[in-house]
Amino acid sequence: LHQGLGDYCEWRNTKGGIAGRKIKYIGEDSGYKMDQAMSVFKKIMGAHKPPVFYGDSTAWAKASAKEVSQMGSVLTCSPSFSSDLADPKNVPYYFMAGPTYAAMCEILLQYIARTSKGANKPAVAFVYSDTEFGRDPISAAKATAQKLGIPVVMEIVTKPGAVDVSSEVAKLRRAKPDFVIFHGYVLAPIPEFIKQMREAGMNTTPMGTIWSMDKTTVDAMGAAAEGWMGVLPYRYSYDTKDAPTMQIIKDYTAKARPQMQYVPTFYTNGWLVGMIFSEVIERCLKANKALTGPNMKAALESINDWDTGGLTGLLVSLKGHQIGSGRIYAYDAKSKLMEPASGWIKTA
Amino acid sequence: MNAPFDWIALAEFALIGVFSGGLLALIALGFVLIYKGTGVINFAMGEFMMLGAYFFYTSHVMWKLPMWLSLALTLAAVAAVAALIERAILRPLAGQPVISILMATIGLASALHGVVDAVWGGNNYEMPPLLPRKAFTFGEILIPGQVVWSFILAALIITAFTLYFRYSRTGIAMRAAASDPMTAYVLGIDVRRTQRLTWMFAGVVGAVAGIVVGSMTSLSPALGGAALGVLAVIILGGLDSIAGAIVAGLIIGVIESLTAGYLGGKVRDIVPYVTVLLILLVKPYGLFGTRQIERL
Amino acid sequence: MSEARTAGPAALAVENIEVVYHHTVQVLRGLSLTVPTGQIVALLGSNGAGKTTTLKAISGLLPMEVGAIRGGQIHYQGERINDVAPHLLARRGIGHVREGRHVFEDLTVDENLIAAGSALIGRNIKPEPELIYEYFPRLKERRSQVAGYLSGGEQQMLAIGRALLGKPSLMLLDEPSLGLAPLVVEQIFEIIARINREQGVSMLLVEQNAMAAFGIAQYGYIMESGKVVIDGPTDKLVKDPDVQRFYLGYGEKSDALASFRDVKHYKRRKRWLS
Amino acid sequence: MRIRDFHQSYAHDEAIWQTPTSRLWLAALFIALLLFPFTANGYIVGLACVLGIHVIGAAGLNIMTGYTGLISLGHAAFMGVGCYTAAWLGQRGLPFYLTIPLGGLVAALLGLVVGIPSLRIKGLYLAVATLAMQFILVFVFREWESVTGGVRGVNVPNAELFGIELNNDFRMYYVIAFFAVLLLVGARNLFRTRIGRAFIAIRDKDISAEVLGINLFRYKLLAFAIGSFYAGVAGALLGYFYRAMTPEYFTLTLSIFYLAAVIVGGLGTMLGTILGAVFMTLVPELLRAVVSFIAQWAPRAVEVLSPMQEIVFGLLIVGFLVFEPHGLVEIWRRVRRFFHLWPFRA
Amino acid sequence: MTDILQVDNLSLSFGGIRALNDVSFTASKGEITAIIGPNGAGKTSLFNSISGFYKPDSGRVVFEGADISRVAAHRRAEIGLARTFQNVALFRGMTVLDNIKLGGHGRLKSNALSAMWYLGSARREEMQLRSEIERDVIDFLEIDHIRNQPISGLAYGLQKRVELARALAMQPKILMLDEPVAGMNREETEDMARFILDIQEERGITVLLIEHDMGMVMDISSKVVVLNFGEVIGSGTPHDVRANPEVIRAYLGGGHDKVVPTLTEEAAT
Ligand SMILES: Nc1ncnc2c1ncn2[C@@H]1O[C@H](COP(=O)(O)OP(=O)(O)OP(=O)(O)O)[C@@H](O)[C@H]1O
Ligand SMILES: Nc1ncnc2c1ncn2[C@@H]1O[C@H](COP(=O)(O)OP(=O)(O)OP(=O)(O)O)[C@@H](O)[C@H]1O
Ligand SMILES: [Mg+2]
Ligand SMILES: [Mg+2]
Repeated sequence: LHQGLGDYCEWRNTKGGIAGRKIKYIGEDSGYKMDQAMSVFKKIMGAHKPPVFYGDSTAWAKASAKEVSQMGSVLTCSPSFSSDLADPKNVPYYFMAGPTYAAMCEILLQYIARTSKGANKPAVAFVYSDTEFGRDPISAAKATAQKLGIPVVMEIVTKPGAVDVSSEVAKLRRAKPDFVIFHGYVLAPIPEFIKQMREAGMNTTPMGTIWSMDKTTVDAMGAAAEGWMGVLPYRYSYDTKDAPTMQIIKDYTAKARPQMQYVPTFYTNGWLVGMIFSEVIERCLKANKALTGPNMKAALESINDWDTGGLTGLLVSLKGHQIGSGRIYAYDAKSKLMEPASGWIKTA
Repeated sequence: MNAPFDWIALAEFALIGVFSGGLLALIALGFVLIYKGTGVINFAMGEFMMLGAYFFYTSHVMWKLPMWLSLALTLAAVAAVAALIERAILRPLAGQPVISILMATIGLASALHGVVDAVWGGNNYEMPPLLPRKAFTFGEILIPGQVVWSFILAALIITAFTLYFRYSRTGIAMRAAASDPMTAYVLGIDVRRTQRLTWMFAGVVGAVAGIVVGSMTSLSPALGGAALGVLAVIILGGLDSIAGAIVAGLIIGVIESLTAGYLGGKVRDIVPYVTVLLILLVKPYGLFGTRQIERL
Repeated sequence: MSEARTAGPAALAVENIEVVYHHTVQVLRGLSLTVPTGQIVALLGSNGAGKTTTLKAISGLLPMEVGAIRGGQIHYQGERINDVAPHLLARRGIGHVREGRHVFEDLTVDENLIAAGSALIGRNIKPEPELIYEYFPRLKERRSQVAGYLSGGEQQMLAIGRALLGKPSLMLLDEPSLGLAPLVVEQIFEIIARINREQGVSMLLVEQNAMAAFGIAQYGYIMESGKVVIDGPTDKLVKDPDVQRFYLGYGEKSDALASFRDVKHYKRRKRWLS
Repeated sequence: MRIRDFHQSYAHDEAIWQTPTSRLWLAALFIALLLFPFTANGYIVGLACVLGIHVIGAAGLNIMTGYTGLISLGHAAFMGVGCYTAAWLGQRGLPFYLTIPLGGLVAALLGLVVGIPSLRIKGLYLAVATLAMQFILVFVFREWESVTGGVRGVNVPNAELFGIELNNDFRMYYVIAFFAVLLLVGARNLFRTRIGRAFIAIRDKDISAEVLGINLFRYKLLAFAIGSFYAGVAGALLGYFYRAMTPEYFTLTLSIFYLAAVIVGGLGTMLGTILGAVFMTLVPELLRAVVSFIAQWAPRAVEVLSPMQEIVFGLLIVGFLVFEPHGLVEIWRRVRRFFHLWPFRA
Repeated sequence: MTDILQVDNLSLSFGGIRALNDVSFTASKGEITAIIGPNGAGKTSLFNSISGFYKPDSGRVVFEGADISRVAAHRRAEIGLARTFQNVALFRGMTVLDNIKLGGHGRLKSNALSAMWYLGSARREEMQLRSEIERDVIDFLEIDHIRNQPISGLAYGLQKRVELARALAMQPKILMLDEPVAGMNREETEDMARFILDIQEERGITVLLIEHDMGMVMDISSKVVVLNFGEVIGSGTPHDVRANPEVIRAYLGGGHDKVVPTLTEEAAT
């Protein structure tokens, strides 16, 4: 994660920094523990007073939100795409470099609605983990499904690392959905679900969201990857056509991290965050404004139809503190890669 | 789900529960062995499972050794690790209060978890299926193959251990050494050996359970968490009862499956604990736990 | 002491041992005693004199309680056994019946005996539970009962039976009469004497019940504060006025048992030495 | 070097701080506590705040587990109860000096309820029962959204005293230090009286304690209540300190952290509680400092920090138990003995 | 001579084992009553039932004229029933002094709040207890030198004495002693016997005594109750009991004292 952001900063510094100023990157590990994340945050804020901060998780982002708005001096971001956080009013100094989880589900549902022909819309089931991450988009997604006329036939909650999913599959088997949207997991138990659904003779397409879409994750699914599809707001690194930034990343990593064969989603996310941070700072500096929270917020919201160099498919607007677009990819058994299954879809 | 009550679904959930209870019982067996041997709950059980799964993955998938050889190597390796742990940690702690030993196993769990994380990384790996996956169907009822086979495997292992502890001299000596090591010593029992054996057995049981669980899900450092869920089983059955582990394993299996089926996954993990609390109120030593004789 | 020694190496010879617990507390201070082969030797002494410690030192249990032999020698059948592990000593024929019985409470009587069979490992002898049941018919009736529910006397029988199953040539008995009813004490002592007679087992018998111990032992030692203060053949010891007064409970005039009511306050707390 | 003390009265014999020297040290410590935030930077003060909270929490657990022998694996959940109570009351306008004790009180009440089975359930069975409680309470924290904010967490309003908003670590430090000192002194006193003795008796052998006139039911409940009260206060303070809380904070990991602190420090001693809490709080920080230091040359070091932390945490605990089973307090005593006798004996 | 304690038809069983079967006896105020019987006869169980640790299946325990069968164990301790235990049950985590102070628990009143601040009342009653114990117990039993020692490491005989001290600190009306001289030699037995006699004679405390040392039992008790298999098989003065053939058959055996008779005669000559 921090590789992408850190590398971006270094790269940017070799290119002269932001408006002539160098970026200082400070990384600390929090072990994904909330209290540690908070103490790292406090420590870094106290010691370095940076204008921008990239935290580690949803829990951190939420816990720190209040403090951040009180401080009014730092713009924050994290790998969380939690729907609550794309909220310029209540969480003014936070943005995300992608669509919210709800928006991702919306993209999936739009795709489903689009692909079906007849009057009977395909049935959908949601399987999500009992975490904040998992629960986040579900109610919004159900509303979207209703709007699009897609019946939601089953909703299954599991614990994140569920071992035994036989009973859940038995339930799914009875509900007979055409699509199952998995959210709130990285990998397990998705493959087991897929395998068991197949063994039970179900003809259902499994779908996932951003963190289950990385190539390494899909590779780890093994045989279960077949038929897997899902939404990703970025390009894969093997897709450098029309994506000059991806080329830059590849060139850079080829030099800096020779052992890295493939640029993971995390990395792309970090890089993109770095780009946005820099863009915001640059806009502030150009307008000769101090790097205060409100100024940075304004700069952030002024980003519109901005070109990410192809990391995202469409031009980007950060008005809503998120990037509301993404594309459906499906696993291709021949190339063993995720290949685009749709064009870029924008959320409503 | 608004249709008339689906009896077949009920039967299916119950059956799935019974069969997956076998695996719970197997993991519980690992706990019970250590409890009988050392009088403590081994919180590192999940890490034994993890080690088993990772060793097996390494030898079978990465080194491409044949299945049986990988299995043998894995069990030997985990047993060796367990023996080492017994020697380095448990033996020096003999005689310390239970809570200290308990804490030591927690510390051990943390360290092992860290080691696995450091050596294999936090990534997920896909394990090849170990048990036949072909589903069993009984009319409308469908039960995943590996669930049934894991049940059979667990039943075999548990039976073997039960017979061993009841009838073999070493087994009886192990029980004796557990209940009073000093006396066992003066009767010619090599207590250190029996304690080492206890840990090695628990390691082997854990490793088998870990491989099975790993082959059913993917392999990640989260795998060890499965063991924590089994605490409900061992308490329900009684910490020191192998029979209790089996019965409670099946009960909890069915409860979990039914709650997952009818109440949803949110409560699935809570219901066993609620059940256990309620049962403890009535039977403070679980269903089959030996009542500690309290005399003045 | 030499008068107790017979030909050949003694079953047990303890020479000048010093024992320390936790590296600090010295309990034995140069204790010596000898158990001639085939004889019963009694070891007496007040509470905390170190009798149990002596037995633990012999059977190798000290390290289990953070104790250590700091000086001196222990010879068993002529071989030095200071540092031999307890289970190996048991397999070489030292049977220790610990103070307080210590039966395996959750095991049945039979299983208790099976567990004790470990002492025969490497000796090519078959365990003979039937022999034990012959000495202790009461145990046979309860052979499939859990030992925790046996009466105190039965537990003591089981504890002795267990040690006997290992075909010991030397038995260490630690207060076999502790907490037992007079009738049972009598029975147990009879059996101990019989085992000694019939199996030729040498015995070191620690007892508080001096009368009973002297009744079956040939030689006796009395220890205080970690060393032997008096020793001699039992028939001589019972005539010693101090022994009579302090261990057998005779009155001032040494002619009959004194009444407790006559014990005066000033008589409290006095010892042989110091 | 100090020579043996003679006591003129039983009262003097029973005093905690018997010698003038020890009283002097106490005063010095007190002043140091007061002045400390002026000398340290923000990060250190923040750390001190967390430390104070951990000391309170650990003291509660030590009363329950170390002194009374009731092993609890659910301490964190009671902190959660205190935290959510304080947050809820705070949102309704109650001042912090009421919400914090009330948070403790509600936790104590719940502790009473949880304590009821402890009369029959013992040892490891009780440990697992408290573990079950831990899971169940966290479940409640996650699901009872109207009070706890569910998985999204809850905001805790700023503490305010005489119109001053205690909105930074510097100010919170004094609040936390106040409660920590108060509760530690309370705990220390408790064990000079019949109640403390009853607790220890219950730990050592509860059934004989009962026959000696100790109402087991009442005292086990009391131990649970006091322990949970401390946890509740610690949780409430934590809420005010972080100003926002999610259920993820109060998981088993934290319960284990406290258990580790209590054991590493020394079961059944208050000094051990402090030492243990300090140790367990500082070690991860230190480790992180070391790693970021190393990271200057080997940037990858940061990536292995997480597993390293786990390994070090685990090995520390195991090492302590193996090499110093009586905890830090024993080391402390040895050091003190050394200086008492010095220079006459090394 | 009034009966301070009366046990009526107590019965108690554990699973299949009948530990007590219709046991009745009385103890006179200020006297020493001994309870003897073979191992497993139910003596300790009888004590446990009197002190409230076991709940008998049927029967009554009457103390000073009041039926206390339904009174909780800790309350019985408070109203004057104190005891020692067959297997020393001292609290190893406390010093000797604290162990003894624990005996005074029931008489103190401080609650958790006053205790935590060690305020007036709590402090005063602690001090009072301390001086009481020093005067009435520690000096009397001659254990002042070990006052501040931890229990572990104390010689067994001293541990038994500390247990007695703790029971005395309860200021009991009845003192129940479960095998106070087991494992002691003659000399130590004499010391303990002297203490027991002093407690009875000088303080007028009623003593119930379980003991296998017939020499001591027959010598110091004024009444002996014999149990066998949970039933009373005889009771009366030591002299009567010693001659009771059933008692001889079930318990005493050939020798009337814990003496092997042949030796006694030989030694006396
Ligand atoms: N494990 C131990 N650690 C420390 N001290 C011990 C230990 N075991 C015994 N002691 C001490 O050693 C001394 C002798 O104890 P030992 O048990 O050998 O005496 P004994 O003669 O058998 O007495 P008794 O008649 O009570 O059985 C006692 O003062 C006792 O406190
Ligand atoms: N808690 C218990 N659970 C089961 N059985 C018990 C319990 N307590 C006592 N017993 C049984 O009740 C019977 C009487 O035991 P008790 O301890 O009262 O005997 P005792 O007369 O004190 O014997 P001793 O002289 O050996 O101390 C025994 O058979 C014993 O096994
Ligand atoms: Mg002894
Ligand atoms: Mg008894």
